[in-house]
Amino acid sequence: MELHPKKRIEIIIERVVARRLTDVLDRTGVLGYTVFPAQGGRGQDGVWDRNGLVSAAGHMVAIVCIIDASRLDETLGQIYEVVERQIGIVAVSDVEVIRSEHF
Amino acid sequence: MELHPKKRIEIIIERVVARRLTDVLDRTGVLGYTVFPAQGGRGQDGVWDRNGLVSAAGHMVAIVCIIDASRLDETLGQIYEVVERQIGIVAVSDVEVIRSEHF
Amino acid sequence: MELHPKKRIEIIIERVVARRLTDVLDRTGVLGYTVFPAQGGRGQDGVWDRNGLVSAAGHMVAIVCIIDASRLDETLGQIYEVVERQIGIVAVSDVEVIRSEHF
Amino acid sequence: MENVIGVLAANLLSPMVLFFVLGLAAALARSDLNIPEPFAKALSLYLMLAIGFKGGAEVARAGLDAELLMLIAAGIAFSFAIPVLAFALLRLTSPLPKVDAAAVAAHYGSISIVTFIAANEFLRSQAILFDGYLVAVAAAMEAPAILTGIWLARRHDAGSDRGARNNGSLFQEILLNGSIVVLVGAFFIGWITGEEGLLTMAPFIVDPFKGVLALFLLDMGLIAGRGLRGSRGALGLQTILFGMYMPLISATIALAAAAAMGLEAGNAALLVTLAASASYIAVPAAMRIALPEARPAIYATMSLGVTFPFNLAIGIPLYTAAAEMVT
Amino acid sequence: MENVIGVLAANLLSPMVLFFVLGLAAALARSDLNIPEPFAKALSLYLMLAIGFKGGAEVARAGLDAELLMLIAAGIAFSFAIPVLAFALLRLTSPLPKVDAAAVAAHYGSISIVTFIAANEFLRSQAILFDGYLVAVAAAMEAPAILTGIWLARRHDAGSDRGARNNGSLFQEILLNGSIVVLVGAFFIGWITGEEGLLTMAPFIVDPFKGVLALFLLDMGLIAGRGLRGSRGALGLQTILFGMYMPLISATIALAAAAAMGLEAGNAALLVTLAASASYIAVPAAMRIALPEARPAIYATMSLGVTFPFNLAIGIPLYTAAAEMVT
Amino acid sequence: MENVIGVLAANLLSPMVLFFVLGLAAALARSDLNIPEPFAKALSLYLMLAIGFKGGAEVARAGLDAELLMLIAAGIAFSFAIPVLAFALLRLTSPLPKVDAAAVAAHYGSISIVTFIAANEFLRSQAILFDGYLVAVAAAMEAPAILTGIWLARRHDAGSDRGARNNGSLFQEILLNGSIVVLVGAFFIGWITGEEGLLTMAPFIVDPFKGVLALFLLDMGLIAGRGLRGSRGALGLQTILFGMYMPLISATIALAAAAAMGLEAGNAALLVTLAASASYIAVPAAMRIALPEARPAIYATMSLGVTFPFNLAIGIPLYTAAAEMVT
Ligand SMILES: Nc1ncnc2c1ncn2[C@@H]1O[C@H](COP(=O)(O)O)[C@@H](O)[C@H]1O
Ligand SMILES: Nc1ncnc2c1ncn2[C@@H]1O[C@H](COP(=O)(O)O)[C@@H](O)[C@H]1O
Ligand SMILES: Nc1ncnc2c1ncn2[C@@H]1O[C@H](COP(=O)(O)O)[C@@H](O)[C@H]1O
Ligand code: NA
Ligand code: NA
Ligand code: NA
Repeated sequence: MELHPKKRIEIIIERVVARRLTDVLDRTGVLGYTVFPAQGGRGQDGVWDRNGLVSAAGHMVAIVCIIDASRLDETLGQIYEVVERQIGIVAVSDVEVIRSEHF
Repeated sequence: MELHPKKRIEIIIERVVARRLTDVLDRTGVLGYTVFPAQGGRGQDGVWDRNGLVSAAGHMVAIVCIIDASRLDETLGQIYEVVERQIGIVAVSDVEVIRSEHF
Repeated sequence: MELHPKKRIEIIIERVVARRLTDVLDRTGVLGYTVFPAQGGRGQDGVWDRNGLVSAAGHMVAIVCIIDASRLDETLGQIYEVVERQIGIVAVSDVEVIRSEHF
Repeated sequence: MENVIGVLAANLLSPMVLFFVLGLAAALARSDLNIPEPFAKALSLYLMLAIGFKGGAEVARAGLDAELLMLIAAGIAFSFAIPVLAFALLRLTSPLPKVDAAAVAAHYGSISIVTFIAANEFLRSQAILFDGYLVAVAAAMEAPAILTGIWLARRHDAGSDRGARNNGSLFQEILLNGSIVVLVGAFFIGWITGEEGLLTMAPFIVDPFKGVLALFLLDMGLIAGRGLRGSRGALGLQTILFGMYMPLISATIALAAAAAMGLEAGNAALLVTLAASASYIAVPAAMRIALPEARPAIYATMSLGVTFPFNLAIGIPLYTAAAEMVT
Repeated sequence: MENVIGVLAANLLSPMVLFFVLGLAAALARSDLNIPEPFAKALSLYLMLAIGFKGGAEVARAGLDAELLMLIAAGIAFSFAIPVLAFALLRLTSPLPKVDAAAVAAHYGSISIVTFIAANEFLRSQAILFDGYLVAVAAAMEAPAILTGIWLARRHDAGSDRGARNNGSLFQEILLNGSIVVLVGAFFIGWITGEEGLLTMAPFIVDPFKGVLALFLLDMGLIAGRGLRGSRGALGLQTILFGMYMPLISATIALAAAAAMGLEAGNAALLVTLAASASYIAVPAAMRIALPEARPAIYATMSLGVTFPFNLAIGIPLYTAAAEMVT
Repeated sequence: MENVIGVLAANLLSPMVLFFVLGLAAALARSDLNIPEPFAKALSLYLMLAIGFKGGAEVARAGLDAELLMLIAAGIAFSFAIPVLAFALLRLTSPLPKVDAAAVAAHYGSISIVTFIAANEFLRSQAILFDGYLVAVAAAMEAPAILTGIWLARRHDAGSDRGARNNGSLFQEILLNGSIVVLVGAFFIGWITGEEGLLTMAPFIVDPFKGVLALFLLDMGLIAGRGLRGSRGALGLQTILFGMYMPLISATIALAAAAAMGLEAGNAALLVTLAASASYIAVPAAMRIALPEARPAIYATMSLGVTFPFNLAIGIPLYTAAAEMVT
């Protein structure tokens, strides 16, 4: 099975801000992303748990986006503009994919 | 702490197809996998959101499966047979685990 | 965009045990972690599905924790003490982050 | 005729339709309103359970007659045959490729249980009688259309043969689909436990039923609106028109059959509604497995975004009026 | 006065307050009790839908009068103005930095619909009449405070200008916030469908309403308790005190306005309750986008952990007693 | 005797049992029917809240007597002692290793609140009176068995000592378990608010109660069926038989105690049912922490897949008949 090297970006960010981020991804050349709900966590701003939030505020999601390395720098720049003032982390890792048409 | 190198396969696929995929993994020598629900996303077929789906169709899940590198090629082959005609992506990365009996 | 190399620890563990693990992480120098709910899976102890569990027992979660490599060994040691007797897996991988103050 | 218009207007101002419109408007305006998916699924389960149970209890009270068998046979025949007609019309009038046309056709042969429920409530509001066993006809019509749809796609597209090996398990999955199991199971439990069972369950499945239905329709409106917004461009005018004339064609056929069988107005109106309704739960899920090349953005939006609101707002009162004239 | 104390005691022993206390106690004792988030969201939606619909149906029955317009204008004025006062007080009496003070201030200008609902039930239990259209006043008071809050932060902090480009879409998001859409939409549907609609919906939205409210308050107690436990240290004594005297100040202002407008006791009590209540759904979400530097641990805990229980247990009976004296 | 058979048959054809059977059959046939987990959790919470509240309101009406203390003492004694007997029997008759046997034993000492609820409904359907405070006995019996189970495992297996340091927090977690907190909390709220509180809550917690129970039992059937299918092989014939004779043994002991204490038939039947029932919520969760080496596939399936249906279908009418004879 032939594998193609790509970059996997994982962004952990508040749900209320997620739409702004995906709007940005939609405008850039990113071909796809998937959003995963988080259940809880801890950071410098304290502990949170999904079942203990009456408002959407505070609830985090992870956005996973696999892209070609050639687009990494530009994409990270645009992501950074959104997350700069927000709570949240951005992590990049190496992956290999079996079909390359999606990225 | 001794770490053992393994491969992490992440498959993003429609929930309605997931059972077919896990049935295949069950038949191969894969010792375990975990399924995570996605909340939404975008791809070539457009945007989806879990709260906006009346049918199970369209809802994606991520299947994470950590295996020994020696099994990678055979496992990917079998995964490919299922996902070939379906929406979905398959990404492989390197991980190290602290117990090796599970893989 | 400047990227900083870090370690990503992913722990798949039973929800009933998760609080013990995060209590341990809280006591160590770990600056943050995020918990993701799993939907189902299979391992040596058989198949499980979130919708088929009447008790919290059996339900797995994934705890993702990004830390500096300098803390890896100590953190893994403390994680191991909790997961040693439990069902569950611990996998470590390399990532790069765009802000380093969180880790 | 005036009467028909009056009834139509009354229907448009019922809480059910208005909540659907609220959801539709909210989605089109990009409101973040949403019904959490697990709760929406629970509402749907509740509606299935309640309509099945009440149908069964009704059978326990009023008894069965030969008409039921006749109706089930007619329903199955419609479910098998309508997709063939729908496919031909789509190929003639729309630019949809074969596999999409086959998938859409399958939806129109199958049925929408919420449309059926809305028709039940409408008949009740008009004090028109009908038999509880019609719910069994609804259940019987769910699956056959899927077979026709797959057959249509295979006949025209050699490529889709590759999936054939999975079909054994696919047909089992269709028949054991959660909503069908609850509908049929609750029907039998209602039948077995009869009046006494209904008395036990009534404060849960009868009294709040219409309110739950209104809430569910709010969610349907939201989903339909988001589907319409998301598929802008994907859906051409011809396909949208198809979503409105196809139910009328199916309804005409079913109406003729109802007249031929000599049904009473209420049962006729329900049979016609079933024929005219299009699936958006069971069939889309089956299509993702059997015909993955068909685009959900097309079939889900036509069925839920066009035909469902059409039937809810205009179709049901129309079919009822027609059934009353013909029978 | 004795009477006030008796009513206060009766309120403290109502199922509503007791379920809140149960949740609070469970959270403080670190029980793992929790209401699953999708279900809690569904309960909240249900309460909005029910209170909106009943308000609308009430308007259909009793009609509208000019008072409503006056009340809406007063409510909007309060929502715009109270944050300015709150901000000034916070800056004077507490060590909170400007951006946190602005965010907290916005919460106290906006309203808590569950506090409003609890006040409705309290008035009903005391057989005090009020108008259904007050729910429209509640809806109108949700958003203006957010604008004042953002303006306060911007005026004092050049840094937060960077987010300005997003504001167009932010204001749209606030107005199309899911809970406002359901509240207002259900209000209009209740108005349009009137008595008949209410009859249809009553077994769902009227009969079980108080029970659902009790369950929801159990969840609010859990969340408030966890918030208080988690923010130990973050909240100083001055800010906690603010969470109790600020509602009294807002209430006094609204009471004076109510007397000036010559409202009846019930409507006055509700207007005062709205002014005294603090938001914990719409405003926190807006603040995360508009003022991300403000700390949720501060504003969410003050509004939900301090002011909400204060109003629920003591505020509502107090405001009602005051409204009865003044009007 | 004939009477017993008639009652047994009637029980088997009740909506409750039939919905359980529907779920069981659907799961065994591999249907994809499922109740979303957050909703199932909400149903379970609702049942706890309702049964607790009604019990408390009943105490407020009828008062307490010394019998309650006696019953609680007896219940706690059963919960502590039954696991010792169960463990001995399992070691004698089954091939289960010690740690599994200890974990299973703990389940049979503790209780199943849904079995208790089903027994309540059964007694009501038979017009047999019982006291509301029995729910307090149920709450008291939840936890002691867990201590015995852990002690049995530790006594026989030095390895499990490693977990000992965590026990302080474990016992706190058990006592503050969400379902116990709601049950006990709602009991006290029902007691405090009495008749008036019940009137407020009745349309939510009394009227739809049986319907919700039926839906919950559908889910229990699904889970039990999936458990049985998944653990094929893991469960030997001896362990399955144990799941049916153990409740009968516990029932016999409790019946003797009930006769000795001179209980009325209804209370006796409920005490016997509690003794005969096995936990599947609190104990499995505690076992995963305290005895992680014990296999959930064994204990969860025995308790939910074997003993629960046995009690639901046969046990409850049997225990009731026996209680009526003995008292
Ligand atoms: N090092 C980390 N690893 C994983 N998740 C993190 C980490 N730091 C923060 N998070 C997540 O991001 C949220 C906000 O972080 P913070 O801004 O530090 O409070 C936390 O509640 C976690 O869910
Ligand atoms: N590059 C990507 N990174 C992450 N997820 C993706 C990517 N492409 C597609 N997906 C996910 O896969 C689904 C189907 O993709 P597609 O077949 O391209 O429509 C999308 O809705 C996303 O949830
Ligand atoms: N190799 C694996 N890859 C991913 N998840 C796994 C793997 N092995 C086990 N798991 C997860 O861990 C749970 C318990 O594993 P086990 O202890 O082997 O039964 C399984 O149900 C899976 O959810
Ligand atoms: Na049809
Ligand atoms: Na206010
Ligand atoms: Na027991």
